[in-house]
Amino acid sequence: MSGSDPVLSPSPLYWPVQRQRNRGVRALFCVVAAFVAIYAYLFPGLLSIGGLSKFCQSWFPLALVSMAQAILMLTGGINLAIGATVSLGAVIAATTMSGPLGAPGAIAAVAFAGLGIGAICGLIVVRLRLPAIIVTLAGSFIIGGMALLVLPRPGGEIPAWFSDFLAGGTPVAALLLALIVLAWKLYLATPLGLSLYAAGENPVAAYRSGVPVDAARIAAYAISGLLSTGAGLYVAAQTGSGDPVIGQAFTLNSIAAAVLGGVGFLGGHGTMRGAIAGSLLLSVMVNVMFFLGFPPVAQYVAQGLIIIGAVALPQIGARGRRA
Amino acid sequence: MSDAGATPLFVRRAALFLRSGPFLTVLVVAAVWIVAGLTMAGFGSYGHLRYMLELAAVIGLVAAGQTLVVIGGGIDLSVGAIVTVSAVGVPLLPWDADASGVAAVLAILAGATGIGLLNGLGVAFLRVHPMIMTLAMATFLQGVLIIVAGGSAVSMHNPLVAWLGEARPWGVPAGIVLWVVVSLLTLLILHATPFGARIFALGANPLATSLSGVDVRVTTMAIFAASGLTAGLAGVLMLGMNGQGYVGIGDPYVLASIAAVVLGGTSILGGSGTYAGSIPGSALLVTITALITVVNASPGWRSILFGSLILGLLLLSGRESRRR
Amino acid sequence: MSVPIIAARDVSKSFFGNRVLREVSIELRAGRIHALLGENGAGKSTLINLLSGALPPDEGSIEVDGAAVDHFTPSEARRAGVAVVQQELSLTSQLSIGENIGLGAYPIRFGLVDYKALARRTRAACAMVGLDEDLATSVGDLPLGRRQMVEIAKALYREPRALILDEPTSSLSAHETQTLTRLLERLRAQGVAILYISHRLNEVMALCDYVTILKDGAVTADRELAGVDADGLVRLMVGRDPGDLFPKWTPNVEGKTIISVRGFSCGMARDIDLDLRRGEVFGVGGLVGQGQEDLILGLYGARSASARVAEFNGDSGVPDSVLKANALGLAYVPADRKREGLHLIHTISFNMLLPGYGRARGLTFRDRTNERDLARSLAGALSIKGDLTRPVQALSGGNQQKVALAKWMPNKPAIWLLNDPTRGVDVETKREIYGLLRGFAAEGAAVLLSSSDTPELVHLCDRVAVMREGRIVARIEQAELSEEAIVAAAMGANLAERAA
Amino acid sequence: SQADAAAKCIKGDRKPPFTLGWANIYSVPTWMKQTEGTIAAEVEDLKKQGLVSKLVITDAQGDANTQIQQIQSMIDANVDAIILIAGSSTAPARVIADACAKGIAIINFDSLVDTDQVTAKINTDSAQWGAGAAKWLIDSIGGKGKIIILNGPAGVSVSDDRRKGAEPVLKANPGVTILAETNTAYNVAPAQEAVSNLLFANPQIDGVLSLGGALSAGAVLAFDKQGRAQVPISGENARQFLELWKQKGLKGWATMQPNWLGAFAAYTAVQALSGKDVQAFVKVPLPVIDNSTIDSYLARADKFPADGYIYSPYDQALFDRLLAQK
Ligand SMILES: Nc1ncnc2c1ncn2[C@@H]1O[C@H](COP(=O)(O)OP(=O)(O)OP(=O)(O)O)[C@@H](O)[C@H]1O
Ligand SMILES: Nc1ncnc2c1ncn2[C@@H]1O[C@H](COP(=O)(O)OP(=O)(O)OP(=O)(O)O)[C@@H](O)[C@H]1O
Ligand SMILES: [Mg+2]
Ligand SMILES: [Mg+2]
Repeated sequence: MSGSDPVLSPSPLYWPVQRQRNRGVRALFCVVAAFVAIYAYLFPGLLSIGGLSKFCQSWFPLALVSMAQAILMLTGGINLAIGATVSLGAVIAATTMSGPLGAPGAIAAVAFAGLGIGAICGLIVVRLRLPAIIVTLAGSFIIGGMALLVLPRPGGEIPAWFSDFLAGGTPVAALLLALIVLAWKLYLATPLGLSLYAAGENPVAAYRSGVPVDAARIAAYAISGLLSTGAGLYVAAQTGSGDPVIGQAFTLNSIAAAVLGGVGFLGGHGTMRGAIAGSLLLSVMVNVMFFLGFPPVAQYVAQGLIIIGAVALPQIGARGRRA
Repeated sequence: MSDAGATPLFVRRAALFLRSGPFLTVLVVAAVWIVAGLTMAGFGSYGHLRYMLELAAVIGLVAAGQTLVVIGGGIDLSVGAIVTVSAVGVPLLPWDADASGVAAVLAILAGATGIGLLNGLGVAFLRVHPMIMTLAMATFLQGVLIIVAGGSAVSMHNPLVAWLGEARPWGVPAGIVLWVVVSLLTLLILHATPFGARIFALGANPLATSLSGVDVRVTTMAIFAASGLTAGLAGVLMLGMNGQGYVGIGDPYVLASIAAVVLGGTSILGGSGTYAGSIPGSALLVTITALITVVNASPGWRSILFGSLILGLLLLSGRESRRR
Repeated sequence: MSVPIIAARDVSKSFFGNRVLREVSIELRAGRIHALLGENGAGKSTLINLLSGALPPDEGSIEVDGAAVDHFTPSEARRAGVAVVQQELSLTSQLSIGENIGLGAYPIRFGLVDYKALARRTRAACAMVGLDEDLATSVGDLPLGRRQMVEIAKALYREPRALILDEPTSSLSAHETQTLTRLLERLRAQGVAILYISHRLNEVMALCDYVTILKDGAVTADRELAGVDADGLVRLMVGRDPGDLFPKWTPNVEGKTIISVRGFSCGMARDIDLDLRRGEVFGVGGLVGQGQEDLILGLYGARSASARVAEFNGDSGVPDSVLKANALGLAYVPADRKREGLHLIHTISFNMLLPGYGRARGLTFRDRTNERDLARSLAGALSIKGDLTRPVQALSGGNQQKVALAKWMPNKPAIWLLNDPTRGVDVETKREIYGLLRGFAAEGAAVLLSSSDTPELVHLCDRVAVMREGRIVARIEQAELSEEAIVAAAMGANLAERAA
Repeated sequence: SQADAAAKCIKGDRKPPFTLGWANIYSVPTWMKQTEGTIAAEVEDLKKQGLVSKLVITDAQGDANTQIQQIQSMIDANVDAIILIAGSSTAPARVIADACAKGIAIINFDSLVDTDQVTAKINTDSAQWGAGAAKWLIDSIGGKGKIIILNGPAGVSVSDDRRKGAEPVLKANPGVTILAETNTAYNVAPAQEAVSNLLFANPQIDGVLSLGGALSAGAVLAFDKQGRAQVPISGENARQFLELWKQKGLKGWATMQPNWLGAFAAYTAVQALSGKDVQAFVKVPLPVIDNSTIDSYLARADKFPADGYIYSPYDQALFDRLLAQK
């Protein structure tokens, strides 16, 4: 947020608006910062290029799916097919990458699959006006089945250079995340992107204001699909292979991250930065618990308490201030 | 509106009933059974129907509490873990003194209710979103299960549990009888008591509900406790039906219960719906699973078929769940 | 005569077989402020939904510049230069004022929203309505009155040829209303066609040139305003002779004090001393958003509040929960009925019975017959007509307000806390509500009425306290009550500040 | 040279007492809990000998991605050896290679990874498991008849490998008809549900080729509940299955994935770190449980959890023998 000086900034509205949006997530930012600090204290190697790269690699896919979940929750939907979509992205990457079209072909195939699947889900939810939760639940079986058809058991191959480029000793993941965040900011700066909030919070009113509500929501589903298969592509690169069930855990984790980040279920409430911070908390928590030497039992208990605490503490704090 | 008085009340009621979500879901289930029964050998025989209802009873029990929670504007992701805890827990209670096994079952049900109550406490007092609260609770219970599972090998034979799993009073499996009883109670509570009305109010507009003098916290805790209780009951029934509880036994019931609720026409946004829809919703899920099992196809195709069936049936029966 | 900018020709509209508009015609002409009047549920909002493309007519046509348009959509309307200030706020709480005003019509550069141009243009629109808040403020942080101004600025931002305002003043204070009036006069001079819906007839009389009156979905008058008086308008709206708007009442003679607080603070409301007596209607005035809502919600136990001394119906201390407040005999009727008062998806009778459900303890059973009778009698008492099993959201705004009031009546509250209960309510309903409030007082209840409608403070209240910036700055007894006195107290320093 | 003699990944620069890390995929299932028991016991032993100082256990909660993250943390914490049950047969390969390059001993058991960048893999032979079960079943139904096959979850290597192992045997016996196959989690309830449905759809079933212990228990319960006569069934050493077998007088056959693979892996890790040569693949023979041996298992049943697995006895001599085999 270094460029947010209102005097120097070319736009007198953009940056103040951005700053406003930080308010809801400040408490979470503090919690996350505290966890990162503890992690860095326990494992000083984090502060090296290599350490940072490795950590970002493990966090990156979760950050992507959390964004994928948050964007749908902003439209008032939810996506239970994220895990399956990640798996599909991974197996498509692992089966096409060593094919005749190589890496570019594979990336195109993954992107196309993600956009297409997302758009179809979106069309069904928006146009047939069916509840997103059950459409995407059904979608998770269909998409998961497709992943099994592409690759019935773990296998496939990602060329070593591709894996090393994306998930080697360099912080490419961090860079990619920054790029994606920037792309998201760009998208939010387009009329369609900015419409997301209005379309999510009060679709009728938004329609009357001339917002292309249906288009905004379907686009959100498509982007969500793209981010999910993108996460799958990255997982494939990171693991050097494809696995038709690799993504399963991402569904619930992405919801947890988004909700931790203050994204609401009724649409139009929350910020992407919050969701990303939520995913960072979930990810860094795993490592902190490891370095604190927690046995599995304690890991489960602590994880439950941390998640509740991260949501409840700001609430209690806010109530204390109000009183 | 003026001509509304002209048609007799029962005719209007009947018309309303015929167009209602629950009835449509029943029709869909019946249609699937009839078509499958005609086209597949052995499918839809009396024994098969009875068995599928028995399976549906488990989902239906979990869905009973889930329906209350969803109508109340929440969602309970810890039901799976609660089912597991109670199925694994009963044999571990070393209460040999009570020959009937009732005490152990009651103790477990009290425990399950207590877990639900904790969920409710978190949602009502800490203001944690239900999805997060119950997800964290499920994680927490996994930790508890590590301690409990694989522990002592007290394989107590609990007569009450065994009866639930095996007995067929009047030719009807005890599990189904239990389900019928719980269904009636749930429907009564939901539609015939002020408490039920409070749940509907809470789900539709919590702020207005609290400003209308409804004790939102108590109501929230009560519905989560009820969800814990029915999940606990489902766990006991599962234990009876499988002769053995194991870790993971409840996992499938999280999504299944939510799917049954939504397929039954209850709005996932809260405030509207009925358990009368979740009942055929549960049967529908079991039916689809049975269909998929007997179809010979690769796992991938089976999964695709399963998803497509849910989607297709949703189109037929889930219209009531639309809103906005 | 010139061609109307936009017009409806013999349009009809039904909802679920319920005919809401019957062959209605209306023409909006340049440089004319056109009033659209009618009771709650007469079909005014529905008609403007047709004029703005939000809904298609079942029959009849919409004409732009004299030519019928087939599929008239919101974007079509925008192109035709029609902008609407909706009755129901259509803002997005997470977006800033600027982003809300530009919504649906952002200036674009390189495919992106041009924030610089947006800031420039929104600032201009805001200046016109006197909105001086930081453009980056989230709309969710604004009080209702300011949101209404944003809504108006949003319409102006589109530089409309035809501006439609659906009850824009229902949540505005006198000062803001004045600003709006001046603005509309300026726009008229610039040749904008204006359609103005309001239940405040004095505003209409002062501002408008032309009037169309709807009754039960049909036009009962379409004429110049000159030559009709307010009573004449009401007669056309209601179909019979109007009585007095305010009931006859005798000032309360020293009822027993039922609420007494000293040094009461809650949110914005600071250091308030208040005595509320049985049998009186106590008014709270002031500009919108000066802490009146905090005061009421604090007294009601819905927001944490503190007081040096507090005595509520014989109980000492401020109630710490709504339940406690209810037990002490308090009832609350909110300004924002959709958010705080009603369960829109539930039936009318459900809403009216809800406090009763809240009071029931344990697992008792509902008595359907009793419920039906109670709901019927409540509906009868407030003349809420029609099927009580319809969802509340199918009711017009005024009738919704009656439901929000009716639901407390079975409780027989000793203390009514009302926050702007006549917002968006038609004259007939207002008359009914006023009668009810004085009736409650006459039966020995205490009524605390916060209102942005100054006449009702003057004619209905025994005493009025005026709030500014969270404090009570004036207390006016019945003898000294006048609109001028209230407005002067409310504006006080504020006018000086704004001038500075 | 000395480096050649040592096992893979071992650089010889690590000195006892060693820190062991167990990267578990999911600690909640009873099989895992029992396995953890054998590892903990073994580590206690090794601690007494001054060979091990600490055992770190991570639980990826079933998520292969989390497991990779935890293995990375183990590398960061510089543990001396990683014992691994892989959550995916391919996913951890790269991080494992990293660990191997850093001289950390990697002992992979039960669920294996498709990489050779490990010190040793320890497992029974899944293909042999499938083949053995199929062979026994076909023999016991007299070489021809109608069977159903119960598999573990789809898309998982172990379940796929067992099924693949059975395939040639089934091919070789054209008299055997496969009525249907199922894929369920390795659990009783879903298996019982699936088999019940198959029972209604198929009036005649001559045998059940079950490729997992809990699956067999579920199948037996389904036959029992629907009042159908039990048929020959293969299975695993799940206590519930073995007890049902005895109780119903089944024609049964079972093998096992011994829980002591965990203890053996810990032992092997220390051996490798201490400079012993360890083969890249240590094959653990599949014990067979049939009517002649089942009583010896059931005699010890009450030492095991009711929903657990009755594994065969083990000791260090057994481990040494297994490590010495060529
Ligand atoms: N246009 C931009 N140019 C340069 N950096 C930017 C730009 N937009 C955002 N950033 C940077 O990207 C980071 C993430 O942005 P931010 O926290 O606003 O997330 P977001 O996704 O936009 O959230 P929201 O949903 O609230 O808009 C910030 O550190 C910000 O400084
Ligand atoms: N979407 C809808 N569905 C069903 N009925 C509706 C709908 N919208 C409006 N109505 C009905 O149409 C009638 C006219 O409503 P409308 O909102 O146009 O009234 P109005 O004149 O604007 O009233 P008010 O002064 O209270 O705003 C009312 O009876 C209302 O109940
Ligand atoms: Mg932003
Ligand atoms: Mg209106």
